Amino acid sequence: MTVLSAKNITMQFGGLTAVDQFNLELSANELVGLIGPNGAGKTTIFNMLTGVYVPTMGEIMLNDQSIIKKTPHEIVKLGASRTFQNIRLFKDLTALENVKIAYHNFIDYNMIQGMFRTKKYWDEEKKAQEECMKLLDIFDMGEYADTLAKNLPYGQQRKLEIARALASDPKVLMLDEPAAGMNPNETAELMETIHFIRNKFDITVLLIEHDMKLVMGICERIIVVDYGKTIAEGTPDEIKNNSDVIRAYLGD
Amino acid sequence: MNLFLQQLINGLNVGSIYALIAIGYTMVYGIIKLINFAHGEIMMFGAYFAFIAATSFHLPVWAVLLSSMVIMAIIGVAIEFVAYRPLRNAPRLSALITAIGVSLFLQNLALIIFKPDPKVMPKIFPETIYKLGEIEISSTTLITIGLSLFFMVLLDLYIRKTKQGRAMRAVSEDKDAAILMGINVNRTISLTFAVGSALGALGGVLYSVAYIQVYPTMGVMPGLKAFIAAVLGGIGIIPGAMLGGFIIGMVETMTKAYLSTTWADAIVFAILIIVLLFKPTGILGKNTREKV
Amino acid sequence: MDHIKKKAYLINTIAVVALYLVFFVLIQTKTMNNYFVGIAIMTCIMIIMAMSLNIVAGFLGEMALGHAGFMAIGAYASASFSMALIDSGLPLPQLVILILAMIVGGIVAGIFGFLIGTPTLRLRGDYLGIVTIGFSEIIRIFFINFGPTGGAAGLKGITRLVNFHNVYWVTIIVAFLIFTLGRSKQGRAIISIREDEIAAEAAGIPTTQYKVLAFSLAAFFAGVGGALYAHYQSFLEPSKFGFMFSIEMFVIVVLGGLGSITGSIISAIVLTVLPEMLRSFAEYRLLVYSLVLIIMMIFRPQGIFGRTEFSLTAFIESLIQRKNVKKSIGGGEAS
Amino acid sequence: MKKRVVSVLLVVMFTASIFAFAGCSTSGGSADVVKLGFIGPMTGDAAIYGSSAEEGAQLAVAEINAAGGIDGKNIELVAYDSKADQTEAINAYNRLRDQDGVVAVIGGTLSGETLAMKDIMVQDNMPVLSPTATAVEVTQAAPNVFRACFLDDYQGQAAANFAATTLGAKTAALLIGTGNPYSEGVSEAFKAAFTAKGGTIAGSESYGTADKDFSAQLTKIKEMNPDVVFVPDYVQTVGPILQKAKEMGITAKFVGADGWDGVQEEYADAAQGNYFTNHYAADSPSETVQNFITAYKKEYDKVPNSFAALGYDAVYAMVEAITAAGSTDSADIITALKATDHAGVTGTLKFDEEGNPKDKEVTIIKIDGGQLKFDSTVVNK
Repeated sequence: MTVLSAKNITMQFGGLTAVDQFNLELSANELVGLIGPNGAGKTTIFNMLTGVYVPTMGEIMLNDQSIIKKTPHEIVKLGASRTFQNIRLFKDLTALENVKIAYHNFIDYNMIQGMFRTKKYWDEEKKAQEECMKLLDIFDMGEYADTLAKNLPYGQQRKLEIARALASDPKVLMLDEPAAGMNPNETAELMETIHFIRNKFDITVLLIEHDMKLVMGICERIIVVDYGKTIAEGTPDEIKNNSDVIRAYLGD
Repeated sequence: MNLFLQQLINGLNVGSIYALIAIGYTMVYGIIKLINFAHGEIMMFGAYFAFIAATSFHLPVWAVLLSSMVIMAIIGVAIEFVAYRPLRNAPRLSALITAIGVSLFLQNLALIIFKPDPKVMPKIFPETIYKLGEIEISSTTLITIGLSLFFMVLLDLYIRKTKQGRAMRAVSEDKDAAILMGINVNRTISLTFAVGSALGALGGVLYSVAYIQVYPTMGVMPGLKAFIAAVLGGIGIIPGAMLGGFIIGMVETMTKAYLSTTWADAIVFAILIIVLLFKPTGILGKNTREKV
Repeated sequence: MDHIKKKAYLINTIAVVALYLVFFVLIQTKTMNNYFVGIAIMTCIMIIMAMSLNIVAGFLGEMALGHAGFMAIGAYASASFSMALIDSGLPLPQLVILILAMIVGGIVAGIFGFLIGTPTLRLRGDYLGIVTIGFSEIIRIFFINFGPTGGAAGLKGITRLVNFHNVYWVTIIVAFLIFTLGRSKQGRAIISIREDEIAAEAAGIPTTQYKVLAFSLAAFFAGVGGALYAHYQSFLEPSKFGFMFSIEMFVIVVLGGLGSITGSIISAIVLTVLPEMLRSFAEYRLLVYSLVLIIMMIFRPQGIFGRTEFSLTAFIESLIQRKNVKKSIGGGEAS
Repeated sequence: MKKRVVSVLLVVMFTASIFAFAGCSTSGGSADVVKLGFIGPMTGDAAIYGSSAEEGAQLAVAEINAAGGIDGKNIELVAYDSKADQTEAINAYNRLRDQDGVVAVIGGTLSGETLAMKDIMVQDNMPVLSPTATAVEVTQAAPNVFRACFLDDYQGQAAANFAATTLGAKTAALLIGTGNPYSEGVSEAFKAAFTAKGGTIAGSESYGTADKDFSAQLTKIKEMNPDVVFVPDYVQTVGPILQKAKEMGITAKFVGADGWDGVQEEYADAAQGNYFTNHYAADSPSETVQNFITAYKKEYDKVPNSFAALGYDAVYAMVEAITAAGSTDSADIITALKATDHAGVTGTLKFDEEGNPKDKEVTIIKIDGGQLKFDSTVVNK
């Protein structure tokens, strides 16, 4: 079953075509890697898929619903969430608050109830507290719940961002270079975590990565883009031996 | 038609002064991202020094202008050093509050030193009225517009052609990169304050000559208008400030002439709001998208 | 509500009531004369204004320099309403009239906050700042030219309904509501926009909606403050609601610490009482005031409290703990 | 730890301020000093009005004290800045009453601040004599509030009568400061009276309180080509207007109101040959006037304006009332004030039932060669 599909999406900035007729189909519970040299247009694709940019052309469907011209938060509600290449946490808030903010849509009380602190407020806040703590515990971050995000170690910040993305209960999780800046040990741990959450939450994962080891190690399918176009697609083994890919990475 | 041309000249006259003052706002903003609320007071003190130079020391015109500009350049640098430099890495709003504090301080200092009574600025420029058909232009108006334009061109050359000018542009573009390039950032910022304050002082002198008065709160309204002009043109962009100054001056005069005098200020603000809604970074501002 | 929270509620309630009783006794025994009561009332109103501005400046993190405009709308709307209500001859108790007037003032200001906020919140930072100045100036010029509310000469004959007792409790209620707002899901959403707007969107927060909400709420409470002001002064002049008044409120908020409600409260008290204490310095007092501003900002740029709140419970606990520490040291010496 | 220090400090500050509140109780007037309060703007845009009136008032106090005070008791004028702000004015008034224990108040200087304080003043039954607040409502329903100046409409009417009758003007243009109740009030009265006399209003232009550029308005007025231009505002606004009008070659006569007083000093050339209504004439042979002008010049090294003259008269009238009352009791002073008959710089001050000056003469002044010349007097009936 297709969860997320993009058909011929194109993004032009002025005269520059950053992404040219890109196609994508993600099935349920898949783990797909999106790779390509610097400036190939990977992040632009992400931005289109998550509503940050509106594609110049093309169609994107999430769970059989078009998400073209939908705002990022609407797309989150429809079931796709993401992380950022350069970590974007709410730095002056605690880890727990970071997660609670993304849990927003599942807390059910209105502003008046919140300001006057009715019973509903206390009940819902208690539920949110428990659920978000559970999520942090999955990432072994329970002990950091009350630490300000900016004071967390780098690896924990990356993990917190993934936890936050999961808090909105997505069908598709998009990770933008989750291993950037990590050492091999941390990367290995991250690989395990990604695998684990894919199975635990039964979701589709799309990830952009530079670290070939990580991509080759966990992805079932890999898409390679260069100059905004797909140049290859296939299993890790197929990609490894694809001459176009080698050329793109190493030059002629 | 003649009436219209006459009003056009009125507008140019006000606009050129706003433009001069707006440059100071925009230069400081460009380089340290601070709205220097005290700029209106710099202008006011500039006018007072010119007043003193002209009445107590009877200096010739060029010396009146020059002394006021030099003194205010020094004071501008001093203000930056004492009040703004310690806050360079503080949250921007704190620096803004400091600027408001400096503005209040200077205003009340002037009130104590010079008393609230408006002083009448002597006519430091020779007074004649030129007739162009039905239109009358006083020499003061011509000199005001001429001097403003002269200094704007001079500033433009300075910024584009000299080493210090290039350093200013570099620092306002990217402070960290400028440091790496071996630019003395502190000195460049001081220089910016000096130039901005000197032009502000000139604006103050011209303003006080045109409206013949010098008083402690004289900087508030033109300061606010010039600030609006700077934002309208795209704050941080020097040609933008000039353009904004002329637009505000013109709009203000034309509104008073043809629409409503009571609503003139409201209309100026309304135009600013409308422009910003369509062009959120001002007329000459570049729309920068935050990188995701 | 768990045990700790109950304790916090209890302590804070006791403190609020105790403070009120202190004032009550001082006023009843005339130890505190009308001069001080007047300052206390004005301080409470400024606290409300600062706290409401904190919703936009502190929680949402936007530079709003036109708060006086919303206060003016609230003041004029509530005054017109209460004057009409009293003229209609309905035998309502004064407190009821005041409450209704506050609600009217708040709602009208809130509606304007919504109308102004919707288009302008696309702008950011300094640009938003100047647009808010623009709107509040337009509002002021409107009232100068608007005949039915007295124009430039001002609106006269508003019944004085505000006294220290009602303004104190209104302030407490508003403080409570804004404090709880900051800790509700709506408040968290607003704060997340301050922290990182793009990340907030990506976390599923409808940022535009919450920005407008924050703006409208701030305007609502500003309107309530304006209503109190109108019914304390009994006379309204458009010139009061100028640019400098907005700046004054903004200064209070930044000085107290952006996002800190207790900071706003302390700062509003200091900055309202300070100029009064300096009154005998005549023309030097604004000089001193501005120097204090500059010096405080240089030495404490994040404001008195930064983003944290002063917690009475934590404070009491820290006092008790210190006592315990002292005891143990003392015990050590004895042995 | 640091945080705790800060919080302890804050709590200390907070409690201290509460104690400060409680601690300062009324100091009251000491036995040998009679305290009068004064309220007016001394900082901000309107600073000049408050400080001028205060200077006049202080001068009167100094003279009275030198002459032996009230029954041997010295007078002290406690002056507070209102910043032209209603809240400040109320605080200042409360402080005068509670902290300083003044027996009467000279003020407020501006109409707005006086109206803001009026309610409380009435409640307290405080004897109040405003030197310069001209708005009609200031004395309405306030048996304890009096004023020394004539009202806006009284003056506007006088100016219109003068323009139409003496100057024989058929058309008039108005230049009004919007946002300035004084300018608006006088203009309204002028308009009505001038039309009633058969004149035509060629048009009216206006400017905001902070405006300094009048070229657009004056360009239009020049086009209207009226016989007189009526500009009721204060010197610092009128001066530049006259100057600009002269530069632009407008030949119409300019007529103004008491706010013009002092225009001959700095703007003699521009004001040459124009007229305004005033409270007194500086070249009046009256000894009171001449003494006042000499003393003021000596004390402050400048020429007094009408604010100063009214402040001066207000103190004298108030002191006379206190002396007549023989006590500092509010009710007694108010009763005595009602019977005031004081020959001051600005003419004879008597009050009508409302507390406004009765049948006060309006003096028409002509500016001639840098001097204020007495032209005529007008009494509106």
